[in-house]
This record gives sequence, structure tokens and C-alpha cells, in this order.
Amino acid sequence: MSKPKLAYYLAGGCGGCDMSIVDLSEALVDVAMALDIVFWAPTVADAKYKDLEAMPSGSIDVGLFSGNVRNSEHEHIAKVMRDKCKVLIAFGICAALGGIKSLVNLHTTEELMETAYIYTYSTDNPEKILPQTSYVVDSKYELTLPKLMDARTLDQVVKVDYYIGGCPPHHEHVAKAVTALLSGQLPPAGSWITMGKAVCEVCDKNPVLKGQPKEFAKTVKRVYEGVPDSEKCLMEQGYLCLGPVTQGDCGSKCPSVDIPCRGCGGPIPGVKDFGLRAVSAVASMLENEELVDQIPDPVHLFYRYTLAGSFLGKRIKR
Amino acid sequence: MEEVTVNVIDLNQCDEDFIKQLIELGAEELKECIQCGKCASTCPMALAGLEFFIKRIIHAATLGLRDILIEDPSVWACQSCNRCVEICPMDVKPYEIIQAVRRAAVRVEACPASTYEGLRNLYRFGHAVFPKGFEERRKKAGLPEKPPTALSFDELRKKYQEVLKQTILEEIAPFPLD
Amino acid sequence: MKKIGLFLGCNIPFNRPDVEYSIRYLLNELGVEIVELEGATCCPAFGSMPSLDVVGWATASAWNLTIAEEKGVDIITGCGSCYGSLNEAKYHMDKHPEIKEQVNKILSTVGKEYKGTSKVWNVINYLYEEIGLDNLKAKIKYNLNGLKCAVQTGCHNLWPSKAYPTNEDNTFNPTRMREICEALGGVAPHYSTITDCCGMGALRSQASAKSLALFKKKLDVIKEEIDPDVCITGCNSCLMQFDAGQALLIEQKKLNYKIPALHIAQLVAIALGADVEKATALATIPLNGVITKIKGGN
Amino acid sequence: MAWEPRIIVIACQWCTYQGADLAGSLRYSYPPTVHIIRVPCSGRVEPEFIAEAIKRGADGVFIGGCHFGDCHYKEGNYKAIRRFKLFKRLATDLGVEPERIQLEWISGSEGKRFAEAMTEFDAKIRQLGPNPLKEGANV
Amino acid sequence: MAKIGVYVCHCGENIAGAVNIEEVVKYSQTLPDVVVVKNYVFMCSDPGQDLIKQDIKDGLVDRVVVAACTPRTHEPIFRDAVEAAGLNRYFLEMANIRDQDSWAHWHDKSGATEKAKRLIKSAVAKVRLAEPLYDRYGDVEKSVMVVGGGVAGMFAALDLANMGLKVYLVERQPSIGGNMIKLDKTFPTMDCSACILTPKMVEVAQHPNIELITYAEVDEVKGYVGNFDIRVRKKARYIDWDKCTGCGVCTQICPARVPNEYNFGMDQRRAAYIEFPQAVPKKAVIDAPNCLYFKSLKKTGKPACEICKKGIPPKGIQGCPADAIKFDDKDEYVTLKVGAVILATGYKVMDKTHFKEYSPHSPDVVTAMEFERILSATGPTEGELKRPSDGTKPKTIAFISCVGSRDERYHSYCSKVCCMYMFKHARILKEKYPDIKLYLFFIDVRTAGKDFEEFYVYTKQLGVKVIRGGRVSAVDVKPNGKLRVRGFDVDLCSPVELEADMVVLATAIEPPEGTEELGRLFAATCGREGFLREVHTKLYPVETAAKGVFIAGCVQGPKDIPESIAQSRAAAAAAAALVIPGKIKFEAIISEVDRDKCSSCGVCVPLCPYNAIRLEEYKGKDKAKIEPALCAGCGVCASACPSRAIVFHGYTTEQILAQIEALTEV
Repeated sequence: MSKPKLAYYLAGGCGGCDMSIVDLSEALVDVAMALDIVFWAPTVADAKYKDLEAMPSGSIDVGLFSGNVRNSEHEHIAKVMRDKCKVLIAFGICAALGGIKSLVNLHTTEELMETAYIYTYSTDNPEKILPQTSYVVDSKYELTLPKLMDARTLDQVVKVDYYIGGCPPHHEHVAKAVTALLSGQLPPAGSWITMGKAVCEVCDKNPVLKGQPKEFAKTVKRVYEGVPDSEKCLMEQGYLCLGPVTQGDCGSKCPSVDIPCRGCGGPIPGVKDFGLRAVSAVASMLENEELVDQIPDPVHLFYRYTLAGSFLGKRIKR
Repeated sequence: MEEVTVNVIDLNQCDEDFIKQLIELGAEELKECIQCGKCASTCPMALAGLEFFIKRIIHAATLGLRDILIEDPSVWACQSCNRCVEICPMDVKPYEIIQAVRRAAVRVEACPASTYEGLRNLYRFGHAVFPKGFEERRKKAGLPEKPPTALSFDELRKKYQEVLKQTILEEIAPFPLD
Repeated sequence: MKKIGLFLGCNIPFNRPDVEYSIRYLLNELGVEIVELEGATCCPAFGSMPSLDVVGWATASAWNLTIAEEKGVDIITGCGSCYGSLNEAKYHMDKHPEIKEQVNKILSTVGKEYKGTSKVWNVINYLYEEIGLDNLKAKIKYNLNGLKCAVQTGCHNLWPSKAYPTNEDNTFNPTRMREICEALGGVAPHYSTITDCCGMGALRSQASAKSLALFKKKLDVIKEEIDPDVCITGCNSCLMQFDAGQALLIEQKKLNYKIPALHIAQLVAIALGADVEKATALATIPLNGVITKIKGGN
Repeated sequence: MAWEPRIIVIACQWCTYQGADLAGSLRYSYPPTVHIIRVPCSGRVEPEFIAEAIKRGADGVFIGGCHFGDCHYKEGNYKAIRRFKLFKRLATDLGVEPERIQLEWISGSEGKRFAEAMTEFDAKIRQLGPNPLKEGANV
Repeated sequence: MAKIGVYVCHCGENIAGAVNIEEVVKYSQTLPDVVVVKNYVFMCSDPGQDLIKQDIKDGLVDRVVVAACTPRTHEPIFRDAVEAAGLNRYFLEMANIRDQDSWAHWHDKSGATEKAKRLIKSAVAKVRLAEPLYDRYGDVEKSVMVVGGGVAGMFAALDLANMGLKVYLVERQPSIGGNMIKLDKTFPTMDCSACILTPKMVEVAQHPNIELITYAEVDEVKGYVGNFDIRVRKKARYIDWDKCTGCGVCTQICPARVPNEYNFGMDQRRAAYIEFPQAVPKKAVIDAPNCLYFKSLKKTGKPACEICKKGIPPKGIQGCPADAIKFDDKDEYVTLKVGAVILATGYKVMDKTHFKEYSPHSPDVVTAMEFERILSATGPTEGELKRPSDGTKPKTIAFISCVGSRDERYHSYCSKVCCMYMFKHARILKEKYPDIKLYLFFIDVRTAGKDFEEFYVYTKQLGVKVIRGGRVSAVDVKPNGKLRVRGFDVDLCSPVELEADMVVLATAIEPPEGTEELGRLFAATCGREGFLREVHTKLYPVETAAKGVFIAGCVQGPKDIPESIAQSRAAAAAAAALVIPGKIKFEAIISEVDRDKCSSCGVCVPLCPYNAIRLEEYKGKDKAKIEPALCAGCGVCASACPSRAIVFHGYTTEQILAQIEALTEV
């Protein structure tokens, strides 16, 4: 029996997801042995797009797509991957819901370009030249760049079979996912590969797990505004923790070191919009209305990893 | 009248006998006052800005603060308009209390000089108000110089004086009733 | 023929005898025989005997009341204080037999006895109830020709209502004087401070400036709300405040308008044809405009 | 056809829904652009409901509940206002015109107030113009 | 696939006058899953209902939308009709096209017609996703526990017992009677408190349906409305109450003396004691921490005193004649099954030590409650008015109101009864000692109650001095032992001073110790001020957030005796109405947790205003569980659940989103 074929692509991302695979450490050896990695661009293997494009449709068993879709190149490869892969997985929160980098959608592409290439302090660009998608050198050599677009989730471009959350996905979770994949124990198409429960369920600080009720937050604090009591639930102490709303596949790594959960795991299955659920849950946990006004910058807090995949996806132009 | 310089009022000054005296002198309903302030909101003394006006006078009376009341001449500025009596919800008859305080005050000779003047005129001429030059004015109105009151009838005036002599005036008047 | 004892008191005969003239004139014109109350004295004024004790007050009042009783007549007065003091004394004596007994004990030494048979009227109520507006209307010689009157009934003519034999239906919205003015052909609109105290009385003698300030407040409202041709008072003390008091305010430059003032008796007397010279002899604020308006109509 | 606003009101059944019924009984009129969805309590309103309506092109969303102290379930309205305030801030930051979403307490006896509130809200929405997220609109 | 029938009512002309019925019918036929559309002049009439019933019976439709008037009035009628025809009663939705459409848009016929279509579309979208729901019933234990044996608890117990219900009356102290038994007289009638209360105490003790459990506390509560299992701890008494005759021998021979709580420490009792002379039950207890037997046993391992048991034979002093002393007594636990609970644990008055500005160290500064005992014939001075410091008769007494009440540092509320009992004290004193000088300092005088204002005016006429408008700022002890009181008299508009022999502080009424714990035991919540909170101030004044748990008397907030009794009898009626039918209906429209989805985040638990959500172990972890008996159906939890594990039946998220979709479609 031939080994299952795997393709991996990093689109609008930081490479962290690649690292989480590397973090499998010894297990990586087993993985590498069990799989036939046919494409891994641009980070690990020396692969050319044209090689991928040349493969027959449906010839790859599993495609992992990490990073969001940020430009025309990403979009193109996403479509190619979809064509070649039997199973396409949005790997990591960027591919699944846009990730932290989809916060760019609060601005227009023009604004971003101008800021980056004209208005930053370190930039000297008096003629205000902006990158172009194509440039002809010496009237004969055409150089091209992909076209920058709003950040999109993978499923806003192509159909996605499975989603994995995390920024990056925790390597233990990756191991579990890969095992499930290899053993064919997959949930119905379209679902998240996840334990399906919130960070709270695996959080040592959760009073509920000790048989105590959770109390309302009486203040709103940011992490630098105090030193949390390590024994107590961060939310109860006023550090707005998105643990209740976020998939707990990470094993509650951040709260265990007194950092409130920021939601990189993505929403619990059944929740369509991470930020809105977070608004409802967090507002419900505040002792009074005034505290609502003390929450700084709700968009960045509640949509830190999921803006592209939110109900609007971006800021509406006025 | 703005001489009241007491900063702290000592409630132990409360003189129960004074309260009894006021009640005997006509402040029968004194203790029923609940200080609702309805009288104060209509009292000309209060409206005109007198510091000690009806409501405070009554309260001081219920506390038996004799000295404050006797020393303060405000009670003598009461118009006797009786609007307070008409509207008092507790039927305390605030005006009667003012009169009782005045009555207590004259018994210790604490009243304005004009009060004695009026009493003297009343006794002497039968008229408490007895302004000079009235003859001229009466002539202008085409009337005889003297009105047909006790002023015009010595015998009757004497009789009236006999009557007054048998009243409290005999005790109080700082002038001889002859 | 009707008969009535004319009680003069002090302020009317000595300060405003023109009001005395007017009362005498109008009673004559209306066919009421005036019975002189010889030997009558001060009512007594509230600051005199009433401020000493109840019995002394009642005795001094009873002296006056018995004079009328002896002549078998009721009493009429144009002064609010007299009306109030006499009626309140009566009320005390009628309600408390022990006071009446003490009073009569004193009076008996001069051969007098208070019985309580004579009623005490003021000019307003006497005109309104005993004469009647129709009778009054029938007798007028000069119509007021729409003269706009601001009426001032006066505190003592209203309160304490318990002590008075007859009174307005609503003492906080008096209408009798307004109806009288209108019967004479004038107009007498309501104004919001119609029952406010004019400030005359003990307040005027003890705190003159405050008394006048209180009066000015009332006068300003009258001016602003109805801007009348004349102020008509039901009480002689009010008249003194409205007339001489107003003149004082003008003299002190605290008032930049003037409204002439008349006692209701003066107004009725003029309408009934009294000699204006005598009927307004002691007025301080000139009445020319008012008189012209009344007489000019004929 | 000229644009007519589409307004969705999510009303608690004890107060605002009853207020709307009363407005009808008393024949107070307001624009027929207003459509009520009945919920037991304003505390039942999820941010998702408002977001869904806005995303689908509703021109205005109005949440109606009981006045403080009047909640049939004691404090559902307190929960409602917390979620609403936070959602509104989030939506505003995302470029949704804040005027399109409103929360108000209208009691069962305030039929007149209901009609007035609806008339005012409709007028405000007309001034704003159509929801830019309406299908086919260029965002 | 659903087969939906839409039934459009004309309501005479009420709907048809503004809505084009024909157009609406035609439109409704185009809606998904709609198979039948009918219209009728009066849908709620019998023939109208029969139309619906017949279509259901004929198998034509299995979901119903009635487009008519408001569901608030007519939904139950149509639900019954649908059910009568054999369908689940929750397979019905109404489109409110009268009250919220034709009536409101009478002059805009086309607008009204278009809106009617959309409202029907919304109802269809909702009913498509309807699930069958069932009303459920549970059994109810026909007994009630009353916690607290004060006047409120006693009256509640008596009313319930007289209705034939079994009542357990649990009291912390050895005797019932509560605070009221300590009072001298009661305003405004001036009844002697003990005289009117003791007969009731006896009645409670002798009632065959009341089981009186004194010197006991609630220890644990399990179960819920209708079926509580309550464990009560009967504290060790060290005296066998079956044998004790209440003769009082032990209370006279016991050598250990302890400050007497009943008189606020103004005199002493023994370690073996009967709480007060009229105690019910009249039984003695031994106060172990102060008893020499236990003290010495603890110290030396040997008991040094057994006088109460054995007497002092050489002196001819006999021990307990009933042989009831039982040094080896232990706490005893009983578990009682009840259908409802009434909490009537009363109040305590605030201690004077908080108020440093009022010289609390002076024995002549006393609280009003202490003053009650001084006035009482059974008190430390046997009713004689004496200055605690030197036993002389005070000539001048100052009373200060609002001590700790209307004071943000302590209690923001008004304690309600102080104004009146200050007048009561004044009246008792003035009637007994006409020459005494009494100064009552008020912020303002509050006498809202039947005959209260008359009481106030009467008391004023006795010559009591009322100083209004200023809080007393200081009570200072002078070298001669007198107390200087400084206040402000707003009527005089001046600061005032008074030299008094005694000062009586009207200290605030507070929730008694342990109220919060008690509330937690029963899942009844406390308000900001610590009193147990009623579920709705106006509509449900004796119900708590915990179903089946009622409140009466001052534990809910300060109130006077008539109010406490009125509330206790109301609570008794409410409890009786719950348990007498023997059955309780659980709502169908409630929230439910899918525990397989629950992440144990705990967000929902404190959110529930009815404490219906509890944590319960499920597959090894504590998960949320909604008790259907307690859920009132507000949906606050479902809206918050971050895991979408809570379903709110009848108004599911999917249903409401479907309605939104229907209403936003062009």
C-alpha cells in the first residue's frame, strides 16, 4: 500500500504553523515515515508551483493550507490545492478564520500601502512610488508581483473540508489530528478537528471544575494593570479571558501561565461568529454596565484572530 | 433685630414654665405643630425676609427657648394677617402663638417703644393710633375737627378708662393710669 | 329705613377722613341711616390690647360693641383691622362663655353689658349683601366707563374666616369687590397675587423697608399682569400702603410707574356723585386720570 | 419601487411587545416598516441576532425591553444592555452606523411611546438611507 | 418535511379593513412548506377553530400558523385547539397582523398588507423549525419548613398548620419569640408585647401539625421546589428535654455566671439557663463553653463541677430533681422532607460600638433595643428607669435617629421603625414620668403607617421635644458624667446643644448573622444590603429567586410587626398554594443544557436569576444542569452560552435567525 500523499502550503502567514509541525519532534519522524510529502512550500521543501500544477486532479490525499488568503498568488494556489487534494484542511487560525493578520481588514489596501511605503518614519519615498503588480524593465523584461487584497479565510476562496484552530495549532493537537487523519477517523466534512470544548474545560483555574460557581467580574483589567492570583479564574479577576469561547485543544496553555486566552483556537463547534459569542459571554460575566465601557478596543480584543471570518469580515466603508 | 449672635442654642435652656405660660396666654395648640412649614411659605414676615418668622417662632416656643423669643423683636412685626390661621393643617393657629409670645414679652417689659405709645394713646384718647394734625385733614374732607368717638366725649372717655383700669393694662402699663 | 352704626376706629378719622366722608356719603345716598357710635374707641388695634391678653382685648372691643347694641344697630367699618379685631373679640366671647363673663364683670362696673346682638360688617360685605348689586347699580350717577380696577380685599377682610359672620365663597379667590367694581361699570380682572398682604401694619412700623419691598413685589405683579387704571382697596390700611406707601417708593426711586389708589368706599361714593374734592381729599397719588375717566363719560 | 426601510424590532413579550399591542389597540399609527420578533425577555437577545439582521440588509434593528426594575425575570434587561452596549461598540468600530441599532425600554403601558419611538426610528433610518450591506450593494 | 397550514383571520373588519386578505392568502401559498392557506371571518370562533382542527385531523397539516391578533391573548386558545386535534401544542405560531399591523397602519392599506405578508413569512419560518415540547408535572411534598421562630415565622407556621399542613418550625435559640418578645410595648396601640405574643407562642407549641425544633439550625439543603430534603442540626442541650420540666432549679444553683444575651449583657445569667421566663418551650440548656463542667474537663481532663446534676448535698442543695442533666449529649441531625420553605429569620439591631462619635463606651449611651429591655418589667432593672452608669433616674434623655441607617458608610436604607419606636419610648416615659425631658433628634420624621401620624402628634402634645433636620454629630461625656449632645436644628436654623443624662441610639436594623449563608443554602439571593431578596418587588414580594423558598418578616428588609405578620401570612398562603395541589407544573418553554456540549465554563450559573442552573457531575466533570422545575424561561443563559450547549426551547437561536432571514428577504 502506498503512503498517503500530503501537500503543505503557507499562504498569508508567519510560518508558525510550520513550526508546530516541526514541534512534533520525535513524532515527526513517524509522520515523515508514514506520509509522502509531495509539496511543502515555501518553507520546508524545495517545491515549484509548476510541479504542483502539473499533478493530476485529486492525486494528493491531504492538503494542509496555512495562513490566510491575502493576495492573488495565495488565491491561485488555494484553487490549485483544492483541485489536487482529496481533503483540504484549513490549518491554523489564519486559514480557518483569518488570524491575527486579518485585522488588516480594518483598513483599506490603499491605506496600508501608503502607510507602509510612504508614511512610516523609516521610509524615504518622496515620489510616493508604490509597488505595482507588473513592471517592465528595459522595455522588455516584465517583473510581476501578486496583487494585494483584503485578508480572506480559505473557505471564502475554495471549499474547505476541515478546520484546525490555533496560532499555531498546539503540536499535541497536531499529532492527534494527524493520527486521526491517518487512521481515517474523521468527523463529517466541513467540521473542525477539535476536542469540541472550551479552554475552560481544561483550565486549572476554572472554579467550576472544583465544584465552585464562577463569579462575575467586578473590574476590567488588562494584564499589565495587575498581577493575577494564579489560583483564581482570570475572568473573575477582571482579566478578560476568552477561554469560555475558545476551543481548548491547546490545553489551556496561556491561562496556565496567567495570560488570559485571546481566542486563537477559534470558536467552539456550533458557534458561527467567534467575536459575537465572546461579546455575549463576556458582557454576561460583568457585574455592571459601566464595566462594558471600560473594555478597551472591542474589535481587537474579540476579533483578534477571527476578523476575516466574522459576520462582516472587515470594516465597512462609509 | 439682627442682634442675635448666639451660635449654638443650648437646648437645656428649655423652660417648661414658659411653654405653660404661652399656652395659658393663648397658644393652646402649640404642641401640635409638626413644623410642616406651610405658614412660613405664606407669612409676610418670611416673605419680607425677617430672620425669625412664624415657623421658627413656633418651634422655639415648643422648645421653650424663652430668651430667644423674648429678645427677638420679630413677633412685633407680625401683620396679624391671619392667613396662617386660615391654612394651618394642624389648626395650631400660628397667629395666636405670636400673640402669646407678645403677651409673655410685655410681662417682662420686652416690647418696642411704639407698643407702649399705642397703649398710652389708647388709654388717654381712646385711640391707639392717634396721629398729629388730624384736625387739618378732617377739615379737608369736610368733616368736623373731632370725630364723634371717645375723643369728643370726656365723660365717656373717663368711663372707658375705668374699664381699662380693670384689665391687664393696669399691671403692665409703664405709665400711670390716672 | 335701614340703620347702621358707623364705627370709625383710628386710622380712618385721623389719617384718611376722606374715607370717612365717603362712607357717610354712600350710606346716605343708599338710604341707610347712620347711627353715630358716640364714645367709641379704638377697636383695639392688634398691637395694643390684643398683645396683652385675651380678656383685655375682648373688654376693649366689647366697650365698642355695646355702644351699638345699646342703639340696636349693627356696625359698619371701612378698616380691616377694626373689622378683624371686633369680630375676633366677638368670636372669643361668643365661643368662650368664661371670657364673656369676665368681660361683663368689668363692664358692669360702668353699667354696661355685652350681649352679642350686633353684627360687625365691612363696607364690602354690607354693599354686597345688605344693599345688593342691583340696588347699587340703580343708584349710580357716574358710570366707571370701563375703568380698570385692581382690587385688594385685604387680609383682615378675609381671615380668620371662622370669626366672620359673612365672607367670600372662597377666601383665596375673593370676587365680591370685583363684582362691585363691575356693577359700577368698571372692569376688575383677577390677578395672581390678589390675596397677598400689602405689607402695611406692624411690619411697616417695625421694618419699613422690608414692608415696602413686599408691597412693591405685589404692585409689580399687578402692573405686569393687568396694568390697571386704579387700585381699589377694601381696607383703610391697605389704602395707606397703596397710596402713601407707593408715594414713598416713588420718592425713593424704587418705582418707575404710579397707579392711583382708592378705598372701595371712595370709589362707590364718587360713582354715587360725591364731591370728589372731599372724597379724595387726602390722596397722595394724583387721581385726575381716574376722575376724568369716570366723569368724562357723562 | 422606491426604497422603504426594513426595520426589525426584537421585543420582550412582557413590556415592549405588549406596548406595541397597546399602540395598536389605541390606534396610534407608526410606519409599517417595523416588524416585531417576539422573545420572552430582552435578555434572550443574542448579538448574533442583531448582526444577522444587519448583515442581511435590515436598515434598522431595535431592541425593546422592560424598564429597569420592571423585568419579569428580574434582571434580563440588565444583561441585555450589557451585551447590547458591547456589541454596539464592536459594530461601530467595524463601520456599522450606530444609529441603525438602538435599544430602548418601553413598558406595556407605553403604547404611545412605542408608536413615537417607531416613528422616530423610522425617520432616523430614512435619513441615513439604505443599509450599505443590503444584497447587491457595493460595500 | 413540514406541512404548514396558514389560517388568516379577518377579525370582522378589524384586519380585513386594512389588510387585503386575498392578496395575503395568495402570497402565503408561495411560502416554503405551506400546504394549506385558509381565511375566515373570526378564526377564534368555534367554526374558525374547527377549520384548523379538521385540517389537522385530515392529515393535511402538521404545523399551524394563525395570522390574527396578538398571541398574548389568543395563543393559549389556538394551542388548545391544535392539541385537541392531536398535534403537539407547540406546533403553532401566531402572526400578529391585527394589534401590530392592521390597527397600527389602518390608513396605509398597502403597507399593512405587505407587512402582514412578512409577518406570516416570519411565523412560517419559525414554525418550520418548531420542536415538540411537553408540559411536565412533578409531585409535591405536602409539608412546609419555617425557619425562624419570631413573630413572622410563628404566624406563618400557624396559618399553614391550620390549613392541615405539616409544619416544621426551626429556631436557632432555645425558645421561640424572636425579637418581639424582647420589646416592652408596641406602637401604635401600646399593647404589651409579651402579653400579645406569649399566647401565640403557646399555640405554636401545642399545635398538633407543628413540630417545633428549637436550638437547631438548618445544616444542608438538597432537592428543589416540591421536594426539599433538609438536614437540621439540633444543637446539644446537655439537658434531656424529655425529662426537663422547666422548674429552673439548675438555673439557680449553677455557679457559672455569664452576661445575659437576652438583656444585651446588662445583667447575668447562669451557664445552665432558660432563655427567658416566658420561654416556649420552657426548657433549660447548658451553655457548654461557659459551663465549669466542660471547662475543667477540657483543662484538666476531670470535671470540677456537677452541681446542676448532683447539687451540694452538705449544704442541703439538691441537683436537678428530674435527673435531666445529660453531660454526654451530642448534636443530633434530622432530615426532613418538605415541599416548600419559608425563611423568617428576622433581624438584629446594629451594635453601638460602630459609632465612635456617640461615646459608645459610656454605659449611659444605649441602643434602642437595650432601652426596650430597660423599660421592660422582665428586664435587668425590672422596668425601673435607671441610668446604667449609676442607677440614678435620668431627668433628660436624648434619642438619636438614623444611627447607621440612611448612612452610606453603613446602611443606605431607612430602618423604617425607628421614628415610631422613638415616639413610643417617649410616650412610655412621658406617661410614666411627666417631668422627664425628652429630646428626639430626627433627620426627618417618617410616620407612614396606620395611626402613626396621630401617634406622633399625640406624643408631641405630651411635651416631647422634636428636633428635626440635623444628624447629631457628637455625644461627649462631661466630667460630671453627663452627656453633651450636639446637633443641628433646621427649624431653628442653628446648631444646638443639649446636656443629657442618657442617650438612646436608634441603631439600624440589620440582617441577622448568617443570612447570606442561609440564602446560599437555599439558593435564595441577598440584596446589596444583605437582606434576602424577593424575586419581584411588586408582583412577587414573598417569593425568592429559589422556587419554593419564600420569605417573611425582617429578613427581607426592615418592617414593623403588622407588616411582618401580613407578609408572613402572605408567605404562608403562597407556600400553601404551592404544596396543597400536590402537583407542580414545569414550563415547556425553558432552557436545557446539552451536557455533551457543555464546556464547564460556568458562565450560565451566576447568570440565572432563579438559581435554576446547578453544577452536576456528568462523565467525570461538573457540567451545568438546568432544573426544569426552577427555570422560568427567560433565555438569558442560552444567549450567553459560549459553547451553544444551552437550547432555549420555543425560541431557539435557529428559529429567531430564521425569522430574521424571513423578515430581511426582499
